[in-house]
Amino acid sequence: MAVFTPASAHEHRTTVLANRRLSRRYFLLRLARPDGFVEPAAGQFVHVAVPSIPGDNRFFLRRPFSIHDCSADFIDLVIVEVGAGSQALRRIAQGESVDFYGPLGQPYPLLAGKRVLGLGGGVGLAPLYYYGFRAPARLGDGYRLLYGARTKEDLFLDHIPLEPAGVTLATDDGSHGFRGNVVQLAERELAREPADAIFSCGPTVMMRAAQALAARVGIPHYASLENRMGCALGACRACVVPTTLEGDSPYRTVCHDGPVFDGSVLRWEELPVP
Amino acid sequence: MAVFTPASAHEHRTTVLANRRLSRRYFLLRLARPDGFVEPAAGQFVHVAVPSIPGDNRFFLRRPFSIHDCSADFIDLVIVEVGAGSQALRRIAQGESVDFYGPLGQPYPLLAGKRVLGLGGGVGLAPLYYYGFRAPARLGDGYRLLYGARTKEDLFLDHIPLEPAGVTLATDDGSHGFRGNVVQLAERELAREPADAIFSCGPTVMMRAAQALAARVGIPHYASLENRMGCALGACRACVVPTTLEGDSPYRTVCHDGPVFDGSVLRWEELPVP
Amino acid sequence: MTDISVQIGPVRFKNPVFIASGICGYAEEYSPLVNLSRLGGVVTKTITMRPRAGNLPPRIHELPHGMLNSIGLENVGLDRYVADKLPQLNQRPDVGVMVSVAAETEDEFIRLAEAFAARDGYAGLELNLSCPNVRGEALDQGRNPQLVERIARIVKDRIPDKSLWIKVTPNITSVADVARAAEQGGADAIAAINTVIGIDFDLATGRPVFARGSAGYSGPAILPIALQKVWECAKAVKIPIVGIGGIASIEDVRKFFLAGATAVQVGTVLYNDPGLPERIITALEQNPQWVTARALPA
Amino acid sequence: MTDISVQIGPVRFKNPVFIASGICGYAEEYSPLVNLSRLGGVVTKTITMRPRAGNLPPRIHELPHGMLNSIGLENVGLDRYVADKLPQLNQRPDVGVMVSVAAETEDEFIRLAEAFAARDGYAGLELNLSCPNVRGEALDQGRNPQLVERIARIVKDRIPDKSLWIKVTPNITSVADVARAAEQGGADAIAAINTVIGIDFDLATGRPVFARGSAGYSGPAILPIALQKVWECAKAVKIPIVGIGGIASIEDVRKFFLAGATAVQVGTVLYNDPGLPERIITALEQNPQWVTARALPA
Ligand SMILES: Cc1cc2nc3c(=O)[nH]c(=O)nc-3n(C[C@H](O)[C@H](O)[C@H](O)COP(=O)(O)OP(=O)(O)OC[C@H]3O[C@@H](n4cnc5c(N)ncnc54)[C@H](O)[C@@H]3O)c2cc1C
Ligand SMILES: Cc1cc2nc3c(=O)[nH]c(=O)nc-3n(C[C@H](O)[C@H](O)[C@H](O)COP(=O)(O)OP(=O)(O)OC[C@H]3O[C@@H](n4cnc5c(N)ncnc54)[C@H](O)[C@@H]3O)c2cc1C
Ligand SMILES: Cc1cc2nc3c(=O)[nH]c(=O)nc-3n(C[C@H](O)[C@H](O)[C@H](O)COP(=O)(O)O)c2cc1C
Ligand SMILES: Cc1cc2nc3c(=O)[nH]c(=O)nc-3n(C[C@H](O)[C@H](O)[C@H](O)COP(=O)(O)O)c2cc1C
Ligand code: FES
Ligand code: FES
Repeated sequence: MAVFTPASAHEHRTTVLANRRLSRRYFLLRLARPDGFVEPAAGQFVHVAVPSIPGDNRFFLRRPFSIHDCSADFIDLVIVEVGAGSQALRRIAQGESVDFYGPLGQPYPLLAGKRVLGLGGGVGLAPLYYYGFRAPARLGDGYRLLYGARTKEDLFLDHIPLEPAGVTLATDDGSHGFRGNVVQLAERELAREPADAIFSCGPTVMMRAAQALAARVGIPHYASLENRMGCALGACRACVVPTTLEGDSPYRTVCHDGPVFDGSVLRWEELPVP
Repeated sequence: MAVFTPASAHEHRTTVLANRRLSRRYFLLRLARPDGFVEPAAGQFVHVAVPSIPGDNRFFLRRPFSIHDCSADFIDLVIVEVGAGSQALRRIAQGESVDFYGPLGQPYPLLAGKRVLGLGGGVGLAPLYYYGFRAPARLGDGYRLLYGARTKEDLFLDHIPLEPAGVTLATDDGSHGFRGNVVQLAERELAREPADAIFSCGPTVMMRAAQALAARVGIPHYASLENRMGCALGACRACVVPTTLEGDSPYRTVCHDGPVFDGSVLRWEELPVP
Repeated sequence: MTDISVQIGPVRFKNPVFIASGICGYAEEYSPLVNLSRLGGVVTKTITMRPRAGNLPPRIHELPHGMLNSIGLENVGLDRYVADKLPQLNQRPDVGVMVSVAAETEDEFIRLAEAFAARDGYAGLELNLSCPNVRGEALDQGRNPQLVERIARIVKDRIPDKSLWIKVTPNITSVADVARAAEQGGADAIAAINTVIGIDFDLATGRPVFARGSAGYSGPAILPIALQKVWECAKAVKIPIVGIGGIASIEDVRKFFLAGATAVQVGTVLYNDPGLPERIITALEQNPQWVTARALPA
Repeated sequence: MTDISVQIGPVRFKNPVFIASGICGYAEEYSPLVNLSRLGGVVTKTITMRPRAGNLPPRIHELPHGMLNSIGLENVGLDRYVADKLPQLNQRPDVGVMVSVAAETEDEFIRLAEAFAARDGYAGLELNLSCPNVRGEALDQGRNPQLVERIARIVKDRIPDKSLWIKVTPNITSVADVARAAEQGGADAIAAINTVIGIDFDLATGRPVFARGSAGYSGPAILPIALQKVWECAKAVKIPIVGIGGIASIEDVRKFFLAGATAVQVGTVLYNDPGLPERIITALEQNPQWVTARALPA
């Protein structure tokens, strides 16, 4: 796996260019790309400080978010409103400033010339969209992206190129595209046309199923994990996940050894489900 | 001194009718008068919860504020921006809601037919203005009100009736009205025409000087004190001030035994200067 | 309406929500804002043999997520309490009153216990063996398990049909040891916790904000500490635990029950939100399973 | 530029602002965000004789005014530390490194001390006798003054020309007793405080948020507690005190100096505001009188 050099992590203060709703529970936070922000690779993330009243520390820990898109001018994050912090980020007005550092973590490997099947569940679409359609260094035709959500209202589709060229959709309730979850859709796709690797990002249960599928088919699977983070620099050991790897400790950090892991080394049953 | 019945203290949720700047450091917070709000007497106060983000408790203690004016429709508070709480109150927008309880505390005595000289320092004008010009039960011509501030920019004059009928002004730097502090002005006034009692509200040092003057002239002096408060109901014993009174304890509560005290019973040297 | 009453020793309380000692004085003071008869009960300001004037002002100091207090047990003393205050509440049999008491010697505890044994109109006694705001250790027996056991027995022997609660301080190495000692001594419940010792400084004067320096820290900031002490006590004793510390929401109360508490006391938050105790009671009546939920295998 | 260097035992540090143990790993990890050579120094993650895997995730939990952690002393162990990590920093003599160590027995402390005595490239050792996140009391010698004194002497005898700091836990009855014992044993400074023991529950699962239940509470919420422990230690001992706990602003740092601290360590806030330590140093250079201001008559 590519070795991530923390030298790319700098603290930046930037401005919110836009903050708008994408779907029932998702919104897009567009940040001005600050000078010196290193070109991110797909799967890397930024560690964002949630603004609060001066002198207050309502949100003490930063929040990690994958890079959904990045141009010369902006960095896009797609955020789902789950708790108080993401709700506070939803309230930031255009023009207000935000502190963050990054890009951080190990990206998805760039498998040149290989056929990669991407599985994005919910907000997990972000890094896989960036990987396939926006990152400066990306695969060409070899890449197929499947995107699933619970229901139609949860999908966010603007800017997302759709089939035949682009993304294939699935909803659990069949309200849009394939009826079923994205891993079931993946089985159908693989039957249609095989792939050399699976990339996944989404709920732990979904990635676990993706791992089982990849193992059955006998191809590698790279998953982007989530975990609660302190430093996001590999220093505090807060964000570890259990692996089958040798060494002093079976644990590896999501922030520094991940977030993208070779799925075959993870102890899937023991993963924390935040 | 009138015995205050806590029965008048009810918790109210009301709406902000206006929140506007009066002078450099003062602003007016106008609250809709809620149903069941007991007619307040001059010198009584309300205990106001400072709004903060839901789930947060940035301002854990309420803030006591004297009633500056009260009609059938509204309650006016005049607030000076000193710390984080008063600044947060300054930010509340019209239409937002505020929780408070009151009216609380012992008012200024109603000395019918007597000549009273009121000394208001800075924001201390509030209860004395209410006493003299707005309270349903108030003295007539017997009342003279002197109002002092550091400088012109600190005076707030709208709605305040001025001489000859009303208020006489003083500024320490002479930028408006009498040059000097309000107690020096009081000496001149008493020389011109004696009074039967002095009422004061303002900085502790000023009220201490007023006490000395009243003692010299040999007339009673009623002062409205400030102190940090918890319950504002006489329960927690947080807001006590030292007195010369007999009993188990020399301490009396500003919230329940005061805020208006007969100045002759206070141990002025030991008063906390918040 | 669901029954959420709780049994603590010989006494049954109509629900598990109390107001903590020192917060609402002798209770009556808060009657304009709180419907006292709706509560499980009220714990009074701590009473001592002789009246106490308390500490020099200032006595409270606000912090972003709580406050410090240095009241110093100002109270009217035993005689005036039983003469003036207790009768007030006797006229309101619907209000469950736990009288908080502190004393400097075992002999004083005997006299206090006998004074209350001779009277009625209260549900029980809560012994404050842990006030951080008074000089010396005379009033801080809570650090010494043997002493706690003796004091508990002295008092319980004299008020067998009343509920005896021992209030513990968090400012010691092992609350479990003290809880066990109280249980041995015959206490009916452990009340945990009293304030956490803390201090703050005034940068303008360069001195502590309080004349006595250190003070008692309370409010939401101490919730995780209070929950942990209740958790520790629940593992150590079989008698009920009354959870106190940092409650500012119904969720906080549910956490105390999970930690092993049988009842809770609402403290500092009352200054900010006097309506909270009644809202908590309503929520518990609608969700009685919250009261019995435990994280520990009971 | 004003000199705000501080002498702690045999070692002079360029300024009194450090990063606390466990916050920035072995230091190098934070070099992209913090100019390490600008700091008074960095305290490493606690090292133990053998590598430790640490606790089951999740390991941190956010609270409104701080956080809980249950890392469990995950570290690479002595051998790999001296082989891999220490050399990294040896290449940066401008960075003052205090190595935090913990051990289960006095014998282990001897071996640790001798291992470091044989090497250079660090300023001293901070003994973590007080981690709340490991099972049993083996690693919690901080409760026992006699043991603290013996351990301090064992280590100091072997590193006479290095700075020896004893880190104390707030979760005991008397930090003053432990501080005195450490001073007796020859420690050069008291580092106060480690995390406050706390717990939180997940209402969805009805269980504690951490596998081990209790955890370590840190962040702004514990500032008044930390200041009070420093205040207590400052009255008890003559050696310098390094203040730790809840620092989130320059004002907080000034309060530690008033309480009697000679230096401070910045902890959890680094996750929120990694630029703070350098801003504090700049402010202290502009106001050197803040560093020497004391609320106690020195
Ligand atoms: C590498 C990485 C990339 C991520 N990318 C995205 C993304 O692109 N879009 C998105 O919406 N979310 C993403 N997440 C998850 C996101 O960080 C959390 O959903 C968010 O922190 C929740 O914060 P909250 O304040 O709303 O929830 P709260 O419940 O208030 O959070 C409380 C605490 O739990 C932590 N936390 C809660 N849920 C999670 C979680 N699932 N993962 C990590 N920490 C959590 C918070 O950081 C905080 O410390 C990512 C997480 C990681 C680790
Ligand atoms: C009976 C009474 C009537 C008052 N009437 C008015 C009024 O009409 N207009 C007005 O502007 N102010 C009035 N005050 C003072 C007002 O309550 C404080 O100025 C205000 O609480 C300051 O809060 P803050 O959050 O801005 O300051 P902060 O410094 O943030 O307050 C921190 C803590 O100190 C307390 N505090 C600080 N200063 C004072 C003070 N002077 N008196 C009491 N508590 C204080 C606050 O309540 C809070 O608990 C009155 C005080 C009392 C006791
Ligand atoms: C102003 C004040 C006064 C208190 N007085 C007493 C007291 O007299 N006796 C006592 O046992 N506890 C006293 N306490 C402690 C509380 O009863 C309670 O144990 C503590 O505040 C923690 O709960 P909280 O965080 O909900 O306030 C007092 C607390 C405060 C804030
Ligand atoms: C994630 C984390 C890990 C920690 N690890 C250690 C450790 O290994 N050794 C130690 O002595 N203290 C450790 N601590 C305690 C800190 O050094 C510090 O004493 C405590 O957090 C209080 O300071 P703060 O409130 O500024 O964070 C750790 C704290 C945190 C938050
Ligand atoms: S968040 Fe600190 S090591 Fe990953
Ligand atoms: S504020 Fe509680 S007694 Fe006055």
